[in-house]
Amino acid sequence: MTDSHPARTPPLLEVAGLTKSFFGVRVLHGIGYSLRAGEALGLVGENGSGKSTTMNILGGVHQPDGGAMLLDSAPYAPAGPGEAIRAGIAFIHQELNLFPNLTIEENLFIDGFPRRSRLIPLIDRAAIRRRTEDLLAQVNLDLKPGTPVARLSQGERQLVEIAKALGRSPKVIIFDEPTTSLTRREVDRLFAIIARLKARGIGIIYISHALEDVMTVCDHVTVLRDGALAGGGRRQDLSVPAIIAMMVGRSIDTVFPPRTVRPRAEEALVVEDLSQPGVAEAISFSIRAGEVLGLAGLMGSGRSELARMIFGLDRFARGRISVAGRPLENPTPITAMEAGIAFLTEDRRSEGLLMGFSVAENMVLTSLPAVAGALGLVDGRKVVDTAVSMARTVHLSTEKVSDTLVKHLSGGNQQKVVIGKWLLRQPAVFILDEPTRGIDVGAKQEVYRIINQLVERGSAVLLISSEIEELIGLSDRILTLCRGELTGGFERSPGPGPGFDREAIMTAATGVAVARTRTGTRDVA
Amino acid sequence: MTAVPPVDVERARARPTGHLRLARLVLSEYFTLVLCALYLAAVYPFVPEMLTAEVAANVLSDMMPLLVVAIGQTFVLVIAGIDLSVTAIISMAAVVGASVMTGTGGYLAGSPLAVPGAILAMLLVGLAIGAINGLSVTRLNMPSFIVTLATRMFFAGAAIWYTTFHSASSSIADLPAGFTAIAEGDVLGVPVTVLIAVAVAVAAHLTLSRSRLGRHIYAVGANPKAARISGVPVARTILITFMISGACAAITSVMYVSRMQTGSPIVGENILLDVIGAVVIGGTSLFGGKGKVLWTVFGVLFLVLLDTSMKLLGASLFAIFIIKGGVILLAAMIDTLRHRLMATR
Amino acid sequence: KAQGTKTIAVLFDGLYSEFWVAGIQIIRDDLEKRGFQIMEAISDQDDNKQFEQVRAAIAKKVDGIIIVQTDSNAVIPAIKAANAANIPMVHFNRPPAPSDAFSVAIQADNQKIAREAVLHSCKVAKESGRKHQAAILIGDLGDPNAIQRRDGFEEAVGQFPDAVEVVARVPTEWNADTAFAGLTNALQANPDISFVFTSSDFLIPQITQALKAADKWAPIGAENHVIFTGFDGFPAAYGLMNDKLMDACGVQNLFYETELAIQAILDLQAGKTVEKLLLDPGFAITQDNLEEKKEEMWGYVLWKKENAG
Amino acid sequence: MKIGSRLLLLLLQNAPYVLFVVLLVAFGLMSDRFLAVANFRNIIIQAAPIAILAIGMTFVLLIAHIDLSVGASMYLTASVLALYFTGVPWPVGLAAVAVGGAMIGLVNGLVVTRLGVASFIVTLAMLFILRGIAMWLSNTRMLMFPDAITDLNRTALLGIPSAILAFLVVFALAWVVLHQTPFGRQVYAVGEDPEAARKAGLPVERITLACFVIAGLCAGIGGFVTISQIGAVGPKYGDQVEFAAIAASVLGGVSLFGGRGSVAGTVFGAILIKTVQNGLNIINADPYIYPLVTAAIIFLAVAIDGLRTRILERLEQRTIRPLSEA
Ligand SMILES: Nc1ncnc2c1ncn2[C@@H]1O[C@H](COP(=O)(O)OP(=O)(O)OP(=O)(O)O)[C@@H](O)[C@H]1O
Ligand SMILES: Nc1ncnc2c1ncn2[C@@H]1O[C@H](COP(=O)(O)OP(=O)(O)OP(=O)(O)O)[C@@H](O)[C@H]1O
Ligand SMILES: [Mg+2]
Ligand SMILES: [Mg+2]
Repeated sequence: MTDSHPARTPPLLEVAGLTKSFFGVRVLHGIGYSLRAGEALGLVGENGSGKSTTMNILGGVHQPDGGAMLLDSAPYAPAGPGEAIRAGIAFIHQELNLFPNLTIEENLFIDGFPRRSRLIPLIDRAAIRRRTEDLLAQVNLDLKPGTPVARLSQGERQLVEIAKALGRSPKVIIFDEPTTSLTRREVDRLFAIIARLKARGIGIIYISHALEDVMTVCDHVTVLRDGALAGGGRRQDLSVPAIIAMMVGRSIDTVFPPRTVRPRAEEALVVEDLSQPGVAEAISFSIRAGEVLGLAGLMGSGRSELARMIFGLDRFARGRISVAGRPLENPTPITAMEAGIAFLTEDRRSEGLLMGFSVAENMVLTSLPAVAGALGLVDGRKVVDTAVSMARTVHLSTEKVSDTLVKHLSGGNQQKVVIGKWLLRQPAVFILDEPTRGIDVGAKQEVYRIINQLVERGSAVLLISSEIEELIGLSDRILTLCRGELTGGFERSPGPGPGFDREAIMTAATGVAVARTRTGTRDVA
Repeated sequence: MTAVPPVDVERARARPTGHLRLARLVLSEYFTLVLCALYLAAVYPFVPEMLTAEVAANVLSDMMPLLVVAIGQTFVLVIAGIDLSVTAIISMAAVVGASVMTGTGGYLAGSPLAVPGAILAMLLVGLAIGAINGLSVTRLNMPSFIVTLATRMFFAGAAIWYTTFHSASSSIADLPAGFTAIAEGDVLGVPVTVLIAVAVAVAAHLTLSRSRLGRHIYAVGANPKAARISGVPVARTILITFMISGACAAITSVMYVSRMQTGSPIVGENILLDVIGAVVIGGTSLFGGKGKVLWTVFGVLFLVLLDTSMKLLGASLFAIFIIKGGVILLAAMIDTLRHRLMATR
Repeated sequence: KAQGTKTIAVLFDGLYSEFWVAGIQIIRDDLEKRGFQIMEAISDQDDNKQFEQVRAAIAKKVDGIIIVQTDSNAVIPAIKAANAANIPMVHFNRPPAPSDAFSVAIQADNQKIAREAVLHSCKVAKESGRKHQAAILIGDLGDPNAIQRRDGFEEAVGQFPDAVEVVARVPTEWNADTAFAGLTNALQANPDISFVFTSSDFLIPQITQALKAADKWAPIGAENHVIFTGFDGFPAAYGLMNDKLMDACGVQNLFYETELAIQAILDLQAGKTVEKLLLDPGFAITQDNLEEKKEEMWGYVLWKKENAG
Repeated sequence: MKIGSRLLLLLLQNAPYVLFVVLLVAFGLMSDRFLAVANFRNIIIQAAPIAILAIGMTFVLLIAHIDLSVGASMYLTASVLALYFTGVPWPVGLAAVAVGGAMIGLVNGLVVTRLGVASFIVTLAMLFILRGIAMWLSNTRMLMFPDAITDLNRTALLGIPSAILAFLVVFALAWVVLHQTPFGRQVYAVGEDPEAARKAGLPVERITLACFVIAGLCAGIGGFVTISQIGAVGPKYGDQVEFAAIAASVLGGVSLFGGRGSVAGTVFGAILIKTVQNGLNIINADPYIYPLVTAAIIFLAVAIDGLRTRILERLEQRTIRPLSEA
């Protein structure tokens, strides 16, 4: 039990004593919680604390080693996802679970299409269209049911997942980190939908690292630490710092560590007139050594695309890039790296890491010449030494760098590996695209600390983040990007206080035609 | 290709530690070698000749050509590709090489450059077809399965056609003694083909496990997107990999041609399944990112032992088919079980 | 080695048609009758594999090798290996290329036999008084037998330029459905085809099907009869000759060849000198000489056996 | 969008068909016999077996697996038919090979799903085993089929030759199953991402199994159509047809990585391949160039497809801002 409020009605869902091991390692040590109809339960904890695992058990993806679950006061032990769905548990996974090659309507009914008749297994196309339209309306999504999911933005896909969950008339909906790729406005829309779901008597389990969001949405909060319960309670009895203290076992007071150095005079990266039809228009800016330049913008405003163009991953039609005064013509990732640029992608899983490889192998991939020995062959000793020392630098939780596979690390630690592999190159310019996406407060702190160390050593940092607080806390300057165009530039005002005008940045980021941004984000040719 | 089957984590439990030795052996990368030993023990009562020096020497020399081409295939499989064209490369290189050096109308007939010229031509054929494969995959965005299926068909046909311009019979003979010496000669008692194969294997092993290129190859096989962003020249790596496979096939062709003293346009035509089978039995994944030269050595050894024993038994063709298929299937099943076991530890 | 019993290795390159199946069976029966053990292996048209099989046979210390290689040049290292091990080697049906290695070959002259059979058909064509359009089904282009039979065909029709014109050369790759499709297409392109030669009788069922579909399956004398020449002398070929559906067929004398092969092995073992080349002249069986020659046709003997029971 | 690029887009989207038309024109110019209705009927009859096989292969490719055993499966079922079902009426024969093929598919599927062995290896091993068993049963002899079966080749219903009829029925069924039934859509989902499909509650193993059974079933039916045409089977029967079936599917746009493609494309691919062979036969081309031309055309078609996807991706790329402004 997470708390001791008076039992008005029997709980919708009760979980007690869940245990679970992977490969002989215990990751859950007796988790319990309960959920009432019409209420939202927040589940928080550091990376790898077991949140997703707990929910995977509830959703039938994994089976527990021990413990019991009661749904509507009846024993509940799903043998597979299908069974959980039929029992009324809808699961919106951390990594979205849609099929881009199918249409929205097909995705909504993939596990149970309405048939034309009981005997003939033909899909009743008219029925699914009607019901899809209805469900899309429920999540305020104005799309044609026949649209292939491949064409949807991340936020739209999230809403489709919710619509899919609604189609099952669920008793419980689990949201595993639903906001990591949503814009603020989409987040607000999501919250409105969650409020409506609660009003309909559906129980919500909400997992997130965004503690403010949790405090907004949830009625109760349960905190996990290292696979065990670390506390929790009713929302009104808790505060964000208190939750953080429960999560990490200590209190973290200053969120953004102070920085002692000022940007230097020399320009590390200069971008002039960068343009690509449909993506970017005449973008010019520069970053000085020792400076953090924040790039703010709505989701889909083209920040990632801009970063990818600079790093030579995407082509551009026009424009010049120079690093430390030297022009970088037709950049490719290789020439960009040689010029001193490093790039941390927003998609750690599919672009940042070789998930099945060890920490050491991942780390040295970008700096193979540095670990070469005789005959230019890779020297295994040097590899391990290099990786171990970098693991220390980034405070990685493991030092078994050649035995630990990256896929077995938590999100935060994975991010440290990516950062570490770029730090090994001692980059003059480090482009960080959403460096704290999906990682917990403790790990975020580490990332902030590393950013500070970087600029103190004289690197320039281009920081892309959807968390405006993060940009304000870390940047020396902030640019705003809207629909592929720079729409504003802000200098940190000296002295105490936040240093930036949050409202002004938001306004610049949304551009003038605020109302048009949603349709404007996508224009399929 | 298919996705790697998910490991059944839910069934995974901490295991009590017993039979540790055996378990470690079964799980180790020497597993295929263990299988070889087990197989030898099983067939020994029926074919005692298996353990004679003569048969051992035969096994060794039969292994070498297959090993070299299988090593090339290993590279391609590691980048999650496949090279079905190796057999056609062997045939094409064979007839081109023979047409250069044959005493009857060869381009370099009688010249002291005939042998080196022919070997060079064969290597060039291998590299060129490998380059066609690689460029088609990288530049034209084609799946390697189809590219190499098409080049296999093309060059198998081309080799036969080419022969008609250089010989009245169906193959090109009258090769210089300097060339046939490759198959017959030895250095301090070690056959030349063994030396060549060992050199290829060592070079390939160092390349894959120790060189920068090797790291790039594994990275491309595991995740090309991530590799590209980490500064790996993905397209070039793929191209080089196919060229390595082509060159290895050409070296195999040199061995076959010198052994048969004939450039035949159908030499090696039927060994594709042996090549891929050997590599996969060794443990290299068809899905990329995983594979070792040593594993391939064991895989080839296993297949050749199997073949040799059946030759000595005088097994009929259908028995060979059934046994070979069954053994490949069994080895793959054991390998899968082994990986499941490994995942639970 | 096991006392008393001697072992003979019988190495064929494939059992792709009834000729080889019957051949290996006759050799097998004969050797067994004489008290030999047999070590059999099929190389599947892979000369390298066959070389390895020869070495395995040598390691097994066999007392003689009967071999059918795919390529006449590529077999020479195998002969040398057998020479070095002092094991007699006899080539069944296909001779090796000339070399200083010693072995005995039984040869059927594919080209000559094909030529003779086709010559008969050409004469039939000429006697009909009109010009015939001809199609040849060519075997696998990598197979020397196929090439020789094609060359024999070309030589024969070359002598009758005004009676026969070759309008379709259909590659079959020794593959039944390729042959069927190829002949069907050739008949489509040249509806007047009235002369067909197949490089092997094993394609008879497909040819029958294609000709039936084109309404050209009729006995000799009928308006829409196609002059049909076979090769090998299969039981099915005899059946067609008997039914007057086939005009001529090049026959390899299988019984004679197997007899020669086994005798040669025995003689070599006994240390007698044997000619390097023992010829099976083969013959063309035609409607004219069918009765007198059929007993020599292996296909007839098998056919008789089948149709007796 | 500009007219020019729209035209380019249209051309690219239909590139395989453009190639087909080019081929037709080329062969048509070389022989006046080529562009005849009877010849097209011929082409389709000849393409029917491989098309049926490729339709089955498409199911397996769609779930990102592969079946290399279909040719051997054809040989084994045909041998069993010839040896043990002599004298049965043809519908019984057809049922026998279809059931036999489906059972072989079931074995493939069970090993793949239950034991988790890669399908490439399973079906490769099965290729050897099935071929071996068939040679053993038939003693590597040529097996003949009775007139009841071979006469089917010359039978027509409502003027449609039996081979074309069989092919149309299989095609229509496959199309409906893939596009109009829950199972079909789930096949696409499993092919796209089996792990996601499992999480979505789909019976991934059962679907995988079903696809292998369908491939086996189609191998049986395709094999039956082939034997009705060629009348006899020998040890080379069905050799390498798996590659032809895969080539036909890929030519028609089926991805080897699962989740993309359709049986309509597959059928087109099969017809394209047979058209090339037919055209070469009709123009009496030099036998030596057959494999060269066929390979070159397969290569070309897939190369165009690869380029097309790349260019289409670029043209249809997500844009952040309206293009006209740029
Ligand atoms: N399928 C799996 N196989 C092996 N280990 C796993 C698996 N899934 C989770 N783990 C391990 O279990 C632990 C708990 O992971 P879980 O995903 O539940 O954490 P989480 O709280 O959701 O973290 P995050 O905030 O990063 O999403 C981690 O140590 C993780 O590495
Ligand atoms: N309409 C779309 N079509 C295809 N992919 C999309 C679409 N919208 C978003 N994505 C992909 O989803 C991921 C995240 O979405 P999005 O691009 O909106 O966020 P972002 O990259 O953070 O935005 P920004 O461009 O401002 O950095 C990206 O990998 C992007 O390529
Ligand atoms: Mg999680
Ligand atoms: Mg971004």
